[in-house]
Amino acid sequence: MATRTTVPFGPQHPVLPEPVQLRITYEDEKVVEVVPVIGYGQRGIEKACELNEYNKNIYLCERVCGICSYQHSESVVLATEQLWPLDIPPRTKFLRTIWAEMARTHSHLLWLGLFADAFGYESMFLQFWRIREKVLDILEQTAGHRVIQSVNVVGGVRRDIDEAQKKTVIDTLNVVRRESDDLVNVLINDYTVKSRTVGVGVMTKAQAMALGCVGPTLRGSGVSEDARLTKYSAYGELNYEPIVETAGDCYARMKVRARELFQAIDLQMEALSKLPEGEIAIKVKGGPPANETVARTEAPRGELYYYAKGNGTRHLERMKIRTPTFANLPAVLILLPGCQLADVPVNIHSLDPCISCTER
Amino acid sequence: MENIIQITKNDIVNEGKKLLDAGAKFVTAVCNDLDEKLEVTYFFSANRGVDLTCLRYTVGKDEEVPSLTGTTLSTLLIENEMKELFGLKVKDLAIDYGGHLMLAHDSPTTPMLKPKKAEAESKGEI
Amino acid sequence: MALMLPTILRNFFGGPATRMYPVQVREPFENARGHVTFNDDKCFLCGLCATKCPSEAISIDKEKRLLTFYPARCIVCEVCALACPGDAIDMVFKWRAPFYHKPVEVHESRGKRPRTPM
Amino acid sequence: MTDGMMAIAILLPLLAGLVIFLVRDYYARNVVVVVTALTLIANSILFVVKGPFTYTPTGFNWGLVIEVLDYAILIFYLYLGFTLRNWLVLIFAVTQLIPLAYFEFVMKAHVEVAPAFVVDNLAIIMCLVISIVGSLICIYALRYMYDHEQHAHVEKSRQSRFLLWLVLFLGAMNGLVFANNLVWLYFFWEVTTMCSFMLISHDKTELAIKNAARALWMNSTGGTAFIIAIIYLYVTQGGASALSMQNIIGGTLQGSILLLPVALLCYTGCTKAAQMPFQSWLLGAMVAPTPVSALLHSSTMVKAGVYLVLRLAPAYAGTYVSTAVAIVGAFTFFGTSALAISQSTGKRVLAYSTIANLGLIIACAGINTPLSIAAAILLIIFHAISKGMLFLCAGTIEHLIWSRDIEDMEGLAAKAPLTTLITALGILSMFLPPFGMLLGKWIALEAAYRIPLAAVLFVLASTMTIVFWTKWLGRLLQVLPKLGWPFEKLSLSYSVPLWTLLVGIFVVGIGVAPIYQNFVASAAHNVISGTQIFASGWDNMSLSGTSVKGLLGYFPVWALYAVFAIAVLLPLIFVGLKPTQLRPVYMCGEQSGAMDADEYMAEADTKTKVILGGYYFQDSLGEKTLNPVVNTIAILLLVIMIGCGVILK
Amino acid sequence: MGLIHNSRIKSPWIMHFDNSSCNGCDIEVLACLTPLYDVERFGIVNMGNPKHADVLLITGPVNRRTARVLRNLYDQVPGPKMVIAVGTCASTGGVFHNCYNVLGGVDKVVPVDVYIPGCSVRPEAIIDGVVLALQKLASANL
Amino acid sequence: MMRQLILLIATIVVAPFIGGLLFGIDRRITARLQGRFGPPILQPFYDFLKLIGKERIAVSRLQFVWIYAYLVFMVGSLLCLVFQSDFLILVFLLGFAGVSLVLAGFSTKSPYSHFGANRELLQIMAYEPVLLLLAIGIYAQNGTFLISEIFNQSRPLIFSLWPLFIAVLYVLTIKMRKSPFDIATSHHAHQEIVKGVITEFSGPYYALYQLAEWYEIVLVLGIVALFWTNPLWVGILIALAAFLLELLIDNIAARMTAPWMVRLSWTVGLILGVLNIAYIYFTKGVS
Ligand code: NFV
Ligand code: SF4
Ligand code: SF4
Ligand code: SF4
Repeated sequence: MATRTTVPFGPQHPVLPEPVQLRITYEDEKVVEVVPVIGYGQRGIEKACELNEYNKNIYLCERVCGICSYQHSESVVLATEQLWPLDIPPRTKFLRTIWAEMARTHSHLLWLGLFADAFGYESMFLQFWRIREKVLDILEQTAGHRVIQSVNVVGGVRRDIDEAQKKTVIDTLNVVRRESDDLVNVLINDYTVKSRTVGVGVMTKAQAMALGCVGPTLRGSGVSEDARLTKYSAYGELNYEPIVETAGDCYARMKVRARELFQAIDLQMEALSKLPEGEIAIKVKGGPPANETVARTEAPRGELYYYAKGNGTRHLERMKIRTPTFANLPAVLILLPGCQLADVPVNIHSLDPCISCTER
Repeated sequence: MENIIQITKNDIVNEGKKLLDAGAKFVTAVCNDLDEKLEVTYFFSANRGVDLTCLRYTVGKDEEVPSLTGTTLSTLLIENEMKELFGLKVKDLAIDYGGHLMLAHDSPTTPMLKPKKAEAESKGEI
Repeated sequence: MALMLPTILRNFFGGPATRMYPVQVREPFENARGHVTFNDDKCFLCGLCATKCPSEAISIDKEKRLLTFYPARCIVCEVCALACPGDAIDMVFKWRAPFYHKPVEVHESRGKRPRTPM
Repeated sequence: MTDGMMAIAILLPLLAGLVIFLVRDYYARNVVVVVTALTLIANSILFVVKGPFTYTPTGFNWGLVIEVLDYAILIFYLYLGFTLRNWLVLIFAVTQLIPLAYFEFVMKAHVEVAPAFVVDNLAIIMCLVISIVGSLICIYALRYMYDHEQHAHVEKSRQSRFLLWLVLFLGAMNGLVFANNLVWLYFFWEVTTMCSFMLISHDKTELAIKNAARALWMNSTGGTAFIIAIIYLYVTQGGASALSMQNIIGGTLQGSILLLPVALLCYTGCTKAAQMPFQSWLLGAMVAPTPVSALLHSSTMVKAGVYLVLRLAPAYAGTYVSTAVAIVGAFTFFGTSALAISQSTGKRVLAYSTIANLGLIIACAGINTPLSIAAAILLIIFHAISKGMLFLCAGTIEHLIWSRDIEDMEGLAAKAPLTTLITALGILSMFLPPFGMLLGKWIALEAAYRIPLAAVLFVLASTMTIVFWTKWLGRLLQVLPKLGWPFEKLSLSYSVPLWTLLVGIFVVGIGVAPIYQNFVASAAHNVISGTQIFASGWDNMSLSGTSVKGLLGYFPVWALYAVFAIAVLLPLIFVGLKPTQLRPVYMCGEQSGAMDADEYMAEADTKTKVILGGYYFQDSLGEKTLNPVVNTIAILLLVIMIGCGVILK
Repeated sequence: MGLIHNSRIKSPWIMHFDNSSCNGCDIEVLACLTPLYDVERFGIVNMGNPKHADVLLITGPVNRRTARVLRNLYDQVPGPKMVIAVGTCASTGGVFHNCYNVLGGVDKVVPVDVYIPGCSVRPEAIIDGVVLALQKLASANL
Repeated sequence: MMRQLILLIATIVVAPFIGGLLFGIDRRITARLQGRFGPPILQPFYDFLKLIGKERIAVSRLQFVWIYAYLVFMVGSLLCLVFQSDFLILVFLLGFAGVSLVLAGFSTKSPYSHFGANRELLQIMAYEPVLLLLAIGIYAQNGTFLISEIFNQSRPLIFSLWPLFIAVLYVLTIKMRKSPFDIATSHHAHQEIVKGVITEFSGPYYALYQLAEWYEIVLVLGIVALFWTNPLWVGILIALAAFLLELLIDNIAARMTAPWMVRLSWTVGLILGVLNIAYIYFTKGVS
């Protein structure tokens, strides 16, 4: 008796901005089985990293993903610098941190919008993206581009933030904070939003650990873990404590990201006020020595690992990118079964999946 | 990189399980092509993700290696990936994508292995 | 549900936030990476830009003294502009306009190698 | 002439049945069945032409025959109870046998009633339905049983035995609707029960026997109530005259003590009409070969139940029993409609919908206004035709794909376009404007306001009806984009009944106004006013409170048919798709292959078939969840109904 | 016919498909729908389904698996249809030119009407591109 | 007779213009509520004409039959209203229009139109009882289902049937496919089931669907207007106010799920309706 339905969800689907397929089996509208089918975003960047001269990797790895592009470029330069290791000027570290948090702000705003769209709250989606444009504007003013900043180079950064820009950034961030405060307040308290997210897609702490989840997905399940605790770049000099929610459902993950949004703004403010004077880049000669290292940064979606291995030439021996979504993706295997078709987009988006990151 | 523990391929399941039971979290695995052999490194993190531990073993290119998916599903994707990109012969995978997790039918097979470099270099078009 | 009401009413009575793009064009930000242009009088065909370009958008023919630029390949990374010893590449703040057919810009370089070593 | 007509209506089926049983040749048997069927049909038309009359058979002690046979049947039940080791069957056989014996031997009751048969308008309409729809089903059974046995590889053909019961059933039904003497009515009642047992258990599988036994004991509870009612009437109302239906409904009896036996008889009607909580016997009966289901659930058996309740309407008019009957019916309508949504077997859906419609009819009887009675009669007619045809369609489909599962009917439109078309029209006729069923519902709703609770239940139930029909229809018509389907060939024995019934649907649908005016109105009037109708025959009666115009004037039948024709037929003529205009369906960009492929590429680039299952809401509307609740409520309602008969005189 | 032709230009419904892009261009395509750019001014609606689309906005380089998907989607769009390659990747493969799983630009698989360069493209450039495509449609004799 | 013919033709011709215009206004106001500029008011007509001119492609033959039936039944239902015929018939026709749409969705083996069709069915299950209860309410009030009788009454229905009016408002939400009830398909937002039933309708067929929707909105707003028929312009104003209210609600609510919708309309809608009818029943008695 074929009372079950087996159909593809994706690769082209209006709620998925990216190509990924989930082969889902339903009973009525209840999901009973899900098989993720990936490979639509695979380009082969890791291999190309070995073929390229190491400086080009920055521009290539930035384009692993356009949303967390900044974190990728930061990680790739951190990894390369650690091969020597190089001594990076403090101002550079602060600048990198500021941009990283700015990128997080934009990514979280983007996510909050997409998440609202996942349960059909279109006006909310548009409002978040409207605010996000302001963040993109300051990114463009300071780093040179809205999406792909290309501001990191091995040994430093390309651009500086001067006093005038600093003021614009602070002003804009204040506006962003005020406006998102309104919206996040709606998102957290709205009855319709709550009824679509509370108790949906519950992942316990143990499950999250066993699946190796990272980032807000993990923190939404009550685990306080964050790569920023390793104090890379300037995080050692800033006040930072991870944000944790314990419920483990979509609502909790949403709350984590909403609160991180404000935390990111706070971090930027703090970093801007502590910004030390000095050089923004050092000169680098030759290729990285034969060595191996791991660079870990906290991307908007979680911990980003870059494993790099040099061999003394201008080409790297090996570059391995482990993106947060790659670690979070197995979570669909426990989030989806048992939920309703209507909750599939909500659950998927609650992980903040990024296929281009996952598949590289 | 600190904390590299050299093991043999048969110990990986036990050692990995030990670390996981002690509260560590699987991070990722990296495969390196050492021309003759493959070097596989599993990364685990502990202490709020701050400390890293690596388990590393080296195998010949046509040796079979065990899978950690029996212990934790978190290694599912990466082991499938190593299998198809490096030709690492991982056996007993929980879900085996048969070498087509990421690669399509007409993609190059085991593209990450060294000898394939030349092939990929010749590409490039307008 | 009523929580959202103030926001949308504000939107409604505050007028649209839309930038009426083709009619009103916003000035691009200073230092924005828009697209690159080549100054044939300054380029002396050192080839640095071509080797450093991550996406092979520039090719150099030293014999014919031609520099060929493929705008459809350029990822506007500014690497060439920063690397060029002759200051022959300019980053224009405005984005490049779309096209029906992929253009190929062929530049006849006429520049002289500057005295000062790079 | 009346002698002959009555004999043909009641005795010919018995005779023909015996002949069929003895004649072992397939073709000879077919001839006998066809001739009997045609005779019955012609005879029923003769009844219409002749109009109402009363009749008492003479020249033979029929009373004695019936008495003897009564005992024979009951003793047969006893035997069944023993051999099947089914205590319920045994108990309820005893509960009938003892009071009956007491009634006749101890009380030495006189049960002669004159007239023994009353052929009034309602009875004639029933006879028409039984004879026409029932006969067509018998014709259909000829080929069906042949295929059925072929498929099952039966060693020794048992077709003749099957046909015996089938044909006999028609006679019993005719007797039942004509009988005026309650004891005779009871006899025919028991014959139908017995026939149904024989037919349901025909396949002799364990399940079939179990379900047949269930049908038997459930109906026997009704029989018990019947007997008790007879005795009660006899005792309290003083003698045999109380056993005349005409007297019961004619108001000549003592009203206050009448109510309890009437309530009991309503209960009896409910058991036979498979009202909740007795729906399980009818569902169980679905294991039988499809002609059985068709016969039992469209024109006979269950219709006997609603007939009895409808017939008694004036006897309980204006009392709380009436309200209770309405609610019992409406609740069944509601409950079974909900249950039908969770069913994936075609025949079970049909079964639930049958019960639902019977509930509606009983509710109409309970509402007890001229309008609602008219609605009930219209519904009896429309339902018999549509449902009879749908069951036959289900049987045909079953023999095409050898499955009863709705999910397996996917794409049937491409395999068997003709059957699908007929089935689809049949389904549409159940709920679509302008077809008769909807008309009936419309009148029912119009009448239902007298009892708002019933009206609300109607509203909910009719909405759910739409849901399960649409689901099924959708499944039937779901096709891959292929062009050009050849029509399949159907055997004559299948196609004649199907086509006749299909034409019937349209004829009674389009001609509803004259039918109503000429037949239904007077039948309804006849029901309401009991005895005083005879002289007028088919006269154009105006029901109090409504006129034909008032009833049908605003149901724009013709206009609706025009809309229907425009909507469904016009595009069929004009749409001519070229193969180049066909595209594969949207599967997120991963559809594979040609336009009629139902596959997509899934993990590891393998082709995977799309499977589209229906929605069955097992969690909220499944039998497991719903049955305990609805059955409890239904039992309570029945208790209340009978209780009303006791307390509220 | 003139009326219909005019309406075509006033109501281009888009479908956005992401091949294997980096998302950079995709978020900019989405950004076009938001209040600040609001392409609904031009009647542009994001339909998310090839059967309703007139204009395909394709981002990212074609890889070996999405090539099939792209082809399938293109076939399902009823004519007249336009294809716009959004971004450097979609035009030529861009920075991914030497990745083993990348076939190159969108024009390797389906015919492209307009290329929008940039990495990532700005929303304004996307609007320019759509306008350019509509001009092409307007001048075509359909 | 002549007058009726003119009325008939006028309805068929004028209604879609009103409907299209309403949709245009809807899109403009929605855009403004979201801080956007929004499309031209005539945008629906551009869309419609464009769709007419598109290549005709289909996935099945039956598809066309049902979408056409959807249109015709919708028009039939509207005509019932305009000719002030029986309200119950109107509801039945409207219900069957919905069923046609469902069947259109079922008529192909397409996953998402299949989901959409099932959800559309759930929607019917949610709004049909409310409309039928409204019919009974009208009967309770006037003793007949005839719409013409409503026009004959001087006391507007809304005074006695205001609970049902509230219930009808969310029938309006469902019919306009607005949040929180845009579960089967919606005009803008991205849906988990793509476009639901109409996923497979493209070009001219989709245009037919839009046309039917234009009739539908006129019809549904017409039903709302029935609550105040003397004078009619008050009713029309009420309908327009309801229309605006829907736009607001659309923008301040997320999409809810199908079970939630059915549950809501079967509890709140039913309670409102039943109380309303019971009240009239006990105050007025059987008419
Ligand atoms: N996954 C991922 Fe990223 C992030 N955040 C990664 O490094 O988005 Ni595209
Ligand atoms: S001078 Fe500048 S533009 Fe000319 S080749 Fe050298 S780097 Fe390139
Ligand atoms: S901007 Fe970057 S991609 Fe473009 S030509 Fe220069 S180096 Fe190449
Ligand atoms: S063109 Fe650039 S921004 Fe756009 S998808 Fe390609 S890499 Fe990403």
